[in-house]
Amino acid sequence: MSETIRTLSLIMVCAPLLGSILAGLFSKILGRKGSHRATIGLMLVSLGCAIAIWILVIFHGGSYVGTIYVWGLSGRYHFDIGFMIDNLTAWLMIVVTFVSTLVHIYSIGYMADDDGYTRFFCYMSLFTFAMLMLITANNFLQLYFGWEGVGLVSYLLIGFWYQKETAVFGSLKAFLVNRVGDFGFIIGIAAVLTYFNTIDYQTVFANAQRLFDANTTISVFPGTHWSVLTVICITLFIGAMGKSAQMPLHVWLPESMEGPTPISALIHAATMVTAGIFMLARMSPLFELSQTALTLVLVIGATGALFTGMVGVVQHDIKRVIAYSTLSQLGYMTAACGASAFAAGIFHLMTHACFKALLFLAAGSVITAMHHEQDLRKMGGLYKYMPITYITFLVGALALSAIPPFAGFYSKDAIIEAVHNSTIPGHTYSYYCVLFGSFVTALYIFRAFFLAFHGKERIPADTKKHLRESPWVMWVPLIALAIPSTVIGALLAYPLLYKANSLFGNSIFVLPKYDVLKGMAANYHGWFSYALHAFITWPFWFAVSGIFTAWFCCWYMPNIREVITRRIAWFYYILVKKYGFDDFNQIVFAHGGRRLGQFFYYVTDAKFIDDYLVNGSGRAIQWGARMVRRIQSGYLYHYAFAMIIGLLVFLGWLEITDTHIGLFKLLTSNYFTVE
Amino acid sequence: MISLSSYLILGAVLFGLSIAGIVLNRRNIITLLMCVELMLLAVNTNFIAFAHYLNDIAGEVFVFFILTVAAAETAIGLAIIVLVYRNRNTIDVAALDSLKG
Amino acid sequence: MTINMILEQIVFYAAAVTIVFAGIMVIGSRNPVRGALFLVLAFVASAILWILLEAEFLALALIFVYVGAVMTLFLFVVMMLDINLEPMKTRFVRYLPLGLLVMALVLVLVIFAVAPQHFGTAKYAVPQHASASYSNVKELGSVLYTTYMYPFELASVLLLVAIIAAISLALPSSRKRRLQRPGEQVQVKREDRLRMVKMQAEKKILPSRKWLKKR
Amino acid sequence: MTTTFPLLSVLIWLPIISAGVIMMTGGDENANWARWIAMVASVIGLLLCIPLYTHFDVNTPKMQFVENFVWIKAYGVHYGLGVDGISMPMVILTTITTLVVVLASWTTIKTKVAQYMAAFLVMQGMMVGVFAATDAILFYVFWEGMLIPIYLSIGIWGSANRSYASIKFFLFTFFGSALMLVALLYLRIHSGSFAIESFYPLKLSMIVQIFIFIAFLLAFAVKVPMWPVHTWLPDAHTEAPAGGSVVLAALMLKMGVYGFLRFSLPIVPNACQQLDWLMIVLSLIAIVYIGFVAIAQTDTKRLIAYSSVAHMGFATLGCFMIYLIVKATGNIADAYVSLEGAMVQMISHAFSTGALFVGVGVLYDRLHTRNISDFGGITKPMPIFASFMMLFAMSNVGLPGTSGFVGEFMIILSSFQGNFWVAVFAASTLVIASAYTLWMFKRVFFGQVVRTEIAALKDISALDTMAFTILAAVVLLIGVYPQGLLRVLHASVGHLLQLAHVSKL
Repeated sequence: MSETIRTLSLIMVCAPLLGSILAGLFSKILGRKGSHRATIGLMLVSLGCAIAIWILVIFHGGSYVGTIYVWGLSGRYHFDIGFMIDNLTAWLMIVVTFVSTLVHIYSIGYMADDDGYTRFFCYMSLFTFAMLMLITANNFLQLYFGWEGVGLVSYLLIGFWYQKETAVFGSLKAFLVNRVGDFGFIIGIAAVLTYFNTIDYQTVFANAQRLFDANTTISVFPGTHWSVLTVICITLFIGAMGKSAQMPLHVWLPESMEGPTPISALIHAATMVTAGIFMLARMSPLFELSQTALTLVLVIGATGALFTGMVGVVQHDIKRVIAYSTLSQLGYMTAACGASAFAAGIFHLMTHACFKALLFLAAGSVITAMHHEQDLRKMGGLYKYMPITYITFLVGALALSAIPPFAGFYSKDAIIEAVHNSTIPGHTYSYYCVLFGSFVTALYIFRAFFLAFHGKERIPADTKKHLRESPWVMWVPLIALAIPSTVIGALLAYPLLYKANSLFGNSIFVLPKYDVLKGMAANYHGWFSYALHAFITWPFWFAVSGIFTAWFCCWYMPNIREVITRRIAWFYYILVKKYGFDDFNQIVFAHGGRRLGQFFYYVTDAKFIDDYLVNGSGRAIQWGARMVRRIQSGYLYHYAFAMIIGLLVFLGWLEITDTHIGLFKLLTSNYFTVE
Repeated sequence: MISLSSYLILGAVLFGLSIAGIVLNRRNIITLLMCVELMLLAVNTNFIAFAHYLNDIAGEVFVFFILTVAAAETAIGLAIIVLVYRNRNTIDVAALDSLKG
Repeated sequence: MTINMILEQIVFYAAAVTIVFAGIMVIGSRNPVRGALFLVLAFVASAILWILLEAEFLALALIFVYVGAVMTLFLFVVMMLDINLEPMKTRFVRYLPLGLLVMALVLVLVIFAVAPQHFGTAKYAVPQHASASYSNVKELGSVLYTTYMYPFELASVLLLVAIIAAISLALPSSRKRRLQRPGEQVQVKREDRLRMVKMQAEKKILPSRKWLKKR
Repeated sequence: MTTTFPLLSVLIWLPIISAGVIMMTGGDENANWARWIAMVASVIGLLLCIPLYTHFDVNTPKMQFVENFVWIKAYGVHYGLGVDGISMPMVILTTITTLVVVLASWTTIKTKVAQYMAAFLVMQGMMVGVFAATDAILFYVFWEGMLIPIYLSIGIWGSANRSYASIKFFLFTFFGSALMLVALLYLRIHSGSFAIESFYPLKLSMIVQIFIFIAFLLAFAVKVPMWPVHTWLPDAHTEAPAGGSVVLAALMLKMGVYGFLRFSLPIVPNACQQLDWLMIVLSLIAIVYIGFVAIAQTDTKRLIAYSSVAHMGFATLGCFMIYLIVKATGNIADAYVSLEGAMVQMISHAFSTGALFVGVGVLYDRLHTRNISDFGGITKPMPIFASFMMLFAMSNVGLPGTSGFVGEFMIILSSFQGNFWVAVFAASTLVIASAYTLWMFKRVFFGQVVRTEIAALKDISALDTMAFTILAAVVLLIGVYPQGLLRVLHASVGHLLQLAHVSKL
């Protein structure tokens, strides 16, 4: 069976690559239609393989770990390209290929009148390839390959409309911030290689406990002795912070909304940004052994969950609201991993992939209908014109707000509960963050919902004339995503989270002392009673009050917003300024880096080295030559005088060193004797 | 009893005089040449004094060679002076500065 | 102290004073002819000293070669060239302090080095007078033609070269005499050699319409 | 393995003879003849490399394809050629680069075409000679000899400030190599032979080793170039024609690192061990400091030139990390990664940076400017060109899947084994390199089309596409399957590591 899985995996991974190559290199031959047919067809192949693998792995207990080919062999280390197909991978590949296929289809409509149509499909398939490489990796090299690969495509796609200055700026920012994360990540990989002598997952995980027992330490700063595992985990987590947009490396994600909306759905909501979460779950055997790292993960995740969500409340761009929502939800997932509820994190990843892709695609539908207008203040009352979009957006919003029985409820509630039950330091703070976050979540998403679909129509007249529901290629994916957004929570919560032998199998490792989900399993008695039970829990009422506040402020009494913002102007200002991260980065890193570069170039390099040292030595020789030249006056008596001075010096030297005997010898020895 | 030192001091005085002559007569190339001759005379005297007092004939051989070279030098030097005068119509040393850098 | 010694001392000091006096006159005389004559005096006095030092051959050679040949050459040249001597002497006084200073320095340094405590009779005894059968010429010759054979040959070649060089330098060239001004020659620019002349090539040559009409 | 066919000699002399033939075509009225002869010669060179690769025995560190004749008997100088795993890839690199240069300058060079092509073919022969020489004097002759064509190419076909740049380049490089000659002569006196291999077993005291090390350092550091003797490079690159820049970046700089590998490490291992901190610090300065300098550039070529310095910093870092690594882990086998990473970095840098220089040359040929601020929105009229450039920029940034990644990855990973902070500083290039490369890319290729000249641009010609395709293929091939390169290096690197760890006191 493992051979079958291997073959299927190869097809699954390579099909999108082939599609990408076809759309990229042969777009002239294939044309627009041919390109999207080729890529979508190959995506469907990939999806079929993914489903087949999923069935084999989940229901028949199959798995595959092995090398595809040797990438490099150096000394006693080998770097391979290989697959590790287990339960975790199986679930993720379903999510990736499913969302990706839908977004491909959706793009036919969304990108219909764009010049870069085939390029867009090429990028998307390339992205899917890289993402699949990432999740199927059986070693850190391939993980890093996929990790950077998705980063590249993300960069290309954010800057897809390369003539738009903001888009290009956003793409550059995204790449650079991600690179800061990758910087940590590669250090982490280096540490793994150093201390495990391999970068294969299996060997690393197998030896982690031994390394922990041996209490190996590393002296990063002189005098400190930090546990190697902690250093590895923290550096790897820095990578996750970049890719999964955790504070303070989250700044790129809102900017990434400059890309086309399908991309925001696929990359910046459903798949790529969750790579960090996947990595945390994949590395659970390492993270479990370092409480320090878990605390960091938990606190950073929880902080992001609350505070980035609050920024979403003050955004006016519909996509930015959803982007901040993504930040916040990624915070939830990270916090789940920090609380050792990796399964809950991955589960939320999956539900989030569905409802957030749905929200983005619905927002994209709105944006196309509005002729690429994204400002919420110019919408309102859209429900009449686009009913399907309206309904699906509502489903997504409910799922996001964790209203039972939508998918988001099961995953998010599990996270909040897991953080609540966690014993890891920092869990109390984190609990309040994620709890209050559920209010904020409901507030911002329903604020966007009411502003866009209800209330007074603020649509410009000429737009209004063309306002109608999007074509079927766009709403079919919406519905295809709305269904899982509704049901998968109820369907999968038990088998994934609470079942004794969960569907994640042994791909996620949790130490018994941290296993919070096990404790929660006792309280789970079927999806329906769990949903009912929600009515007496805090998160639910926080969410409901969030929805109510949004309704009250944005629909019922829209003017009250003015009053509120004036009342808490300073707080509003902080939120609008996004806590100053952007300004800080711009001033310190962007300008600072450029200034430093300029200083190095103009002062140190050009002035000091090149002008003073290099040209300076040339000038010194010139100066010296000019000095010596001046001595060559051409006057005989100058030369004679110089000789006399030389003689005097010579005589004086003889006197001082008292060598007149030496002088005498010099004169009398026979220089010219013939033997 | 004439000591070696006496001869050497005489040589030194003669040498010093010729140096002073070079400095003083910097414009007159003929006097310059004569000062050089004087200088060589001083050196030769020293050589011969040493040869006598140390009973080593080598000193005299040296003088012999110096005389040879000095004669050649004078001959060439004077020929050059004649040539210079013929070409530039002057032997003023101050006017002969074409070699300056 | 024998009478011979006293006599020797008298001769030495007389000669020494003569040399110094002649030297002063050589450097001080305004007229090169007179300077050359004083130089002759210095040579002759030196020759006396050399004889005192039992270097008869060299003393005689000095007289023959220098007084007889070299100084004559000097006098010829001085007299042959019609030199305006006046401007050359103007700076004499100006450089007097410098000259004296340099001379004093040299004297102090050298006399310090050759002071009697280093080279006095105590250190270097006065050698015995050579016997009557001693021949300076023979001694010198025997060394010169054996040990110093090669240098001697070299010196002779040098002299030959000097003779040829002197003759060829001073030989009046048959060409028309041209004065060299190297300083100006190296500074010559393209513009000095070649002058670009702007000419209106066609306008003036072809008769204009107006001119034709006038006709 | 010895072959009867003198493959290396042919690789050296064929281009030089072809250069002579090209010169006979005369003036620019026969320019096409010159171009075609150059093309044929370089293609033949490339084809000859196929047997070089396939007949190469990867299991032995010995010199292969050996040729050895007495050249100057009186001084024991031999005409000795041979390649091992370290030099063989460099020879192939040279031939590929020449072909790319010929293709890239097909249309861009319009005056003195024959002389231009001849200069680059001579350069190819000399370069192969440098990499294949097994005799110190032969090495030195080629080493200095190749300065002449590159000097001429900058001085004749360069842009405005070319005379300053060419003189600066010449003085810098010449200054260093004079000292190398002294060191070689010293070694010759003690070993009795000019064969480089005869220098290896020589016992030398520490102080002598340090002097020789410094002499070599000055020669090689100028070529690499290492901070602070790097300032000739931006000038030379900026003023050189596109082909000159490519050869400078792809080959000339490699000679420095090759020198370290061939001379410094095996001949004076104790001094290398003693002074490895110096080399590491200089390399890190090159990586971090030069990276920042590159950010501040306003001239595309200059920016790429500085990025070259930063990338070569990685190569030197890889060469000299070995002592720290072995000290930390106690296992010589661990140092393979670092040294092989350095080799891969060198070769990969040749292709990606070379390609970027060709690209800038293409732009310069059309717009006659190199200023970043004069560009903008190039992607719009030239999408194919922009795609190629994106690939090479990504290789420059070190993206996995491209060749630029392999070397950086291996060196960062292995330098962690030696020292945590070295790895941290080296890894900072991930951020810095992407900052300067992509910021430039953004300003040149993205944004609105600001000038009418840009809007009127046509996409690259078929010839340029061919040149870029060759480069892109190699970049991707090395990125996806570096083992094809690593397996060649393995035996020789192992041998070198052993030599570098034998004490010669």
